[in-house]
Amino acid sequence: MRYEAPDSVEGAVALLSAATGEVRVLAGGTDLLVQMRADVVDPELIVDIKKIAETRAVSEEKGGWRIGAAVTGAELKEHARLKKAWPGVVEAANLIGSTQVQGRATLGGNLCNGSPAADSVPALIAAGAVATLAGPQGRRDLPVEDVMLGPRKLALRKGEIVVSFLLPPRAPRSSDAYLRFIPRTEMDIAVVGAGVSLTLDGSGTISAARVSLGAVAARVLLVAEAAQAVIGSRLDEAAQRRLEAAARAVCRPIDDKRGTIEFRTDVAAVLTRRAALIALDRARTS
Amino acid sequence: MARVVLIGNLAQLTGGVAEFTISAASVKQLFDRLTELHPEIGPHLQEGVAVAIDGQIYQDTLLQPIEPDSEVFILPQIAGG
Amino acid sequence: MAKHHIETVVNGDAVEFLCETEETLLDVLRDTLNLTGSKEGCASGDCGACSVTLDGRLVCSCLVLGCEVAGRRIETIEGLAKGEKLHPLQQKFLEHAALQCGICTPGFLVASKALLERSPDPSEHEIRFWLAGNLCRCTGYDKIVSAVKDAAATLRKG
Amino acid sequence: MAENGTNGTNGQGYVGTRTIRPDGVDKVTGRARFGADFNLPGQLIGKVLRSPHAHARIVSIDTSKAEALPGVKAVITRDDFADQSSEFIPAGEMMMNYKDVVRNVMAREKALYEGHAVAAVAATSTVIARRALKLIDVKYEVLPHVIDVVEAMKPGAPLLHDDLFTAGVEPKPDKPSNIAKRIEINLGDIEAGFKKADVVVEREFKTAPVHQGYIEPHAALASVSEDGSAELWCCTQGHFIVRAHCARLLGLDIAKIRVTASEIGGGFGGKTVVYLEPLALALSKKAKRPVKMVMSREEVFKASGPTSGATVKVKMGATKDGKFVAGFAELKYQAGAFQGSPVQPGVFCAYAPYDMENVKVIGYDVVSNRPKVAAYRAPGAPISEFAVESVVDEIAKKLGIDGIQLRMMNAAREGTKAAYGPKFGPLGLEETLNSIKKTEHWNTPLRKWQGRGVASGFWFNIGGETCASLTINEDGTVSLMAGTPDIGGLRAALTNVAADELGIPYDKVRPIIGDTGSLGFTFLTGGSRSAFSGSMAIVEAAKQIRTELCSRACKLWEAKPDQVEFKDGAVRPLGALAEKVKPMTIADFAKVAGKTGGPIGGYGRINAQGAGPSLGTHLVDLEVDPETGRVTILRYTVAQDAGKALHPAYVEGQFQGGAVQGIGWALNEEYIYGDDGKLQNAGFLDYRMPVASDVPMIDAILVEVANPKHPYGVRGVGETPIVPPLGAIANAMEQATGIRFTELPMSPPKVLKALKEKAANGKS
Repeated sequence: MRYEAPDSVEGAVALLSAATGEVRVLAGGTDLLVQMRADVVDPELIVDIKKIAETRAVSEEKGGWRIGAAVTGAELKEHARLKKAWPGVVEAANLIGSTQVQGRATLGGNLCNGSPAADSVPALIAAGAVATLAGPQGRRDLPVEDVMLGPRKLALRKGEIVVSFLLPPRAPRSSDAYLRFIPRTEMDIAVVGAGVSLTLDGSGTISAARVSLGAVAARVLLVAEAAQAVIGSRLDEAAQRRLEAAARAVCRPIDDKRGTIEFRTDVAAVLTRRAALIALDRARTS
Repeated sequence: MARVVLIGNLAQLTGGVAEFTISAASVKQLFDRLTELHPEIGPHLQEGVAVAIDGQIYQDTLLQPIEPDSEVFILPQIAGG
Repeated sequence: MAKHHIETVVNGDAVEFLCETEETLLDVLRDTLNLTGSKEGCASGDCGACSVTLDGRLVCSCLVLGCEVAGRRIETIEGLAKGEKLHPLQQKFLEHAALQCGICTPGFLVASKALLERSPDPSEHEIRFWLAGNLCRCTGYDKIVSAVKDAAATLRKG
Repeated sequence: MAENGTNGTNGQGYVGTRTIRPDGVDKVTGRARFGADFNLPGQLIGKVLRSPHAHARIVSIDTSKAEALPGVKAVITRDDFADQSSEFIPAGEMMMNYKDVVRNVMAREKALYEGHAVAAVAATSTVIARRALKLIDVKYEVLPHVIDVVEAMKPGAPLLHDDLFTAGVEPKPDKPSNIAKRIEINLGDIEAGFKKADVVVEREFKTAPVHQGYIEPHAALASVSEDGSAELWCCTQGHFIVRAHCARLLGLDIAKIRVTASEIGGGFGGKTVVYLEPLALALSKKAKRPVKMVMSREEVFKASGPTSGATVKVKMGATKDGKFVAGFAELKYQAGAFQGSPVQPGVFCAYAPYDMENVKVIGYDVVSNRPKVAAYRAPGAPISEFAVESVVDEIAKKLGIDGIQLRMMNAAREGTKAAYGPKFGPLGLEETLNSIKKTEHWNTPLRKWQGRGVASGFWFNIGGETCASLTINEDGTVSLMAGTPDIGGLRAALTNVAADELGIPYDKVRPIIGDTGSLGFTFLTGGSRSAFSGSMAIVEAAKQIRTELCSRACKLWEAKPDQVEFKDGAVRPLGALAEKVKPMTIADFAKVAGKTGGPIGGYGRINAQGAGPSLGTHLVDLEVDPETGRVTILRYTVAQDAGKALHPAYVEGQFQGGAVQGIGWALNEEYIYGDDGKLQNAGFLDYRMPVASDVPMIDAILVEVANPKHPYGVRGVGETPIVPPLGAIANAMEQATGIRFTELPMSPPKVLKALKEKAANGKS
């Protein structure tokens, strides 16, 4: 098993495109190492992207934020200004595993592990984040909701990696929130995850919204109907009911050891409403 | 003569008889007498049973004295986690 | 392929070792460097018994490859006591009887130290959530939380 | 003179104080050596090949390819273990049968559960050992499997053992079944009892199998030499038991095997049996090199532990003024792949907390395609008492009597005749109920969706064969050796006793856990016996030392026995003699030990009797999220009778740890199987044990109703704390939601479903 840690995106792409056998990109390793130990994967080549400066940086860009794919949750948490602009994204990233896992887990890894239950993905989608990919044919931008196609299935082409994410500029009176349901208070995989991002007009009415749901379908969903259900409202009772109904309507979950179809559908509606109310409250005071 | 009661399934090894009056000065003597009466129960007494003499439980104590007027219960071994 | 030759710093000492790509930092610490204070409870990052710090950042050493730590600074349970003197956390764990079997204790101590370095006066809530990645099956966490609070107070007094 | 002076009368009074555990520094510095921390020169790594099928006939095993792999030094299968005749021996909480033991450590005719060991290899590295496993070719004939206990009892269910005929039924069955045993206990006349009842409550309950969840996986390091003598280091609750099992399974003389117990990273009953140990020995015997084996967490879940899942019927009757007049229960416990579930203690304990005239309890021991259950903390009792305590709570509500009051009215007390035979001596149940009632916790108000529950629990506790020695060293310090692995502060408790018995400072006593060569047979750490029995053995050893010191003083002083006494760590001259000679301390004797007849020591070799049951009462507040079914434990108080706490901090620790294990059992822990009979949550990610942020502080109230049969009044405390939580939490859930939950775990999907059904029924 080869291990390479290139210091440039080009170097990483070259290694990945040249590889013939099974190959894995290593960011935080919190999924990859577990899968290796469990004999789920047995890569011939591991490409560690943490030596690439671009994947480790957090910077302001065109009024928005660019976050390297290999920045850890713990590092995001310590970034006060980012946290103020995108509290939902940061809190989602900080729900991935334990404090120890926080020290390793990254947004890029969380997305590319290809799990519909990934905590940070609904928050990124709600935020309208765009992933910057680099590959043999150069770079391209892809909305996060288009990166994951299904369980363990990604839109990445051979030799392509996720380099960073761009969070758009924040309009005034905007904020976001992410909630997930787990049986314990920590350590579990999300049974349902809900990310909501809202913008209010001067009168406090919701003028823009994005809603995303995780772990209720084969991929993390961007729920346009849910957004429509609250735009133009102040999230009054009626709007909340519409929001819940829209969230329920898109759920196509599975029965498994973590939750039943019925449970996931019910809780998706509840969490979407609760996340929206938190986002609303934050937007008012932002 | 001590009053002797078999608890649980032990009575099935004595043709259903669960109560005896037996004169025995010790647990060993008691086991010997019972085995004479009902050979089938012998191995089970050897495998290990608990004996409650006048309310106090004893395990693996063949030499424990039994008073003439004692009430004795024989029950399965008790252990724990 | 040939093993990786890694130079790193463990508990302040420069060390070199050879490892296969698939060996984790925990494998290296325990089997190659004979630092068996870090324990393997799950090898999947769910129990925290293998907690160490990597350049001051708390991680599970079972989720780090040995070949990733070249040039890094690693702190393990073996580095917690300074010479004769136990770290206040170690002392308070003993005074509060915050361990029963003791298998999870090294991980809790390393994780607690990382907490107190960031948050000198943590609330019970903060302690419990910071330590949620460290499983203890014996104590019910009660005496561990008390010990960490008490150690924090001692450290604040300096 | 002082042979029978004891109970710290001549001591510094360490007993009952919170001394620093002698093994503590090693455990906070990472120095302590647990099972996986031992290594030997030339050591090989052993790995186990396990069945991927829940139930399959093993047609053939071809190990030739694996044996041919460079670096592989030994491969073993069923062929390396002689078959065993059917013979039962006590182990953990149940009798076990070597015919089954040999089949559980290595499958013979059939693989009976996913994870059942089928072969093992020893190789020069982990990587090679893993590769070798993949080269072993096992041909299976997959058979239909059965997982659920009720399904397994049905006629026509897949049979695990065609030679298993239900014991305890007349006439003896002519067909084999999965029902290994039926047991029944009777007290009084159950039918007459129900006739007297004004209120009768009948309910059926279901509990999921749960694992002990110790953080340290099983580990063993074995070295067998050419002459057949063997050394074994392993993490176990009883190294003498391990020696006995291994000697039997490998056909070795007991004297040939020396077992050293490592520090043990939790056991809770799960480390009372053998898994890896015989395999490591067999591999080492074959390879002529030391072999180290460590289970992965997945192996721990699939191939060790757990305790039974069960189905329980309870029917109880009470008069309108609250007297329990009849109690019936029927318990069906999973044994796993081989007979021997803890249904027997489940049957005995079901109604043990209460003084009742009419009791009938029936139990079934049922095999199914799951790992063989192992003891788990008060084996069997949490399940049956959960069911009974839930029904007691329902009766309390029907009668409008508060739960504590009702339990008080029916509490077993000194003189109560237990349904399983004995009359109780002094018991502390009423005291625990009283102390709970006095707490501020009991009297704080609750909000909507919050509930408060109370439940009591009983466990017998045991004594048993125990050795311990005290040796006076040349400088007057004392070496203490015990034979039961220290799983939670035992060395601190025993050192408190030894220091008091000899009247010397705590830090002058160094306790160690002796290997199987250094003490006589000592039963395992289990049944809440190690501090109870160990302290009795220490008292005996100290008594021998005091006697010896007094007699040597008499020789030195040319005095008569009645002219000397042992007091405060020295032999003191009495009366006129006091004018002539000065008292001699233990250190003084140490100096002249050789000149006065040789080294001085005491050796307690006892079969400890007179274990006193420990009863406890738990109080819990919780809150339910009505929209998600999530349950939050808000507050928790434990009151339990310790008889006498030798070391209060570690007794509280048992209360708190048991309570939190119970919380996990009640709310989230369970073995989840797929239709394929395979375990789906064999890891800490989806086997959800409580984490620090899931639980509040656990208030521990020490009740001390002395056990008259112990020199210090000690009762075992380790197991009782896991008995009450299941009922207490279910009772709190009922108050919070108005729903009686009868199925564990009360996980969010179940709770939310029940809330929705209730709401729907409410509307209609």
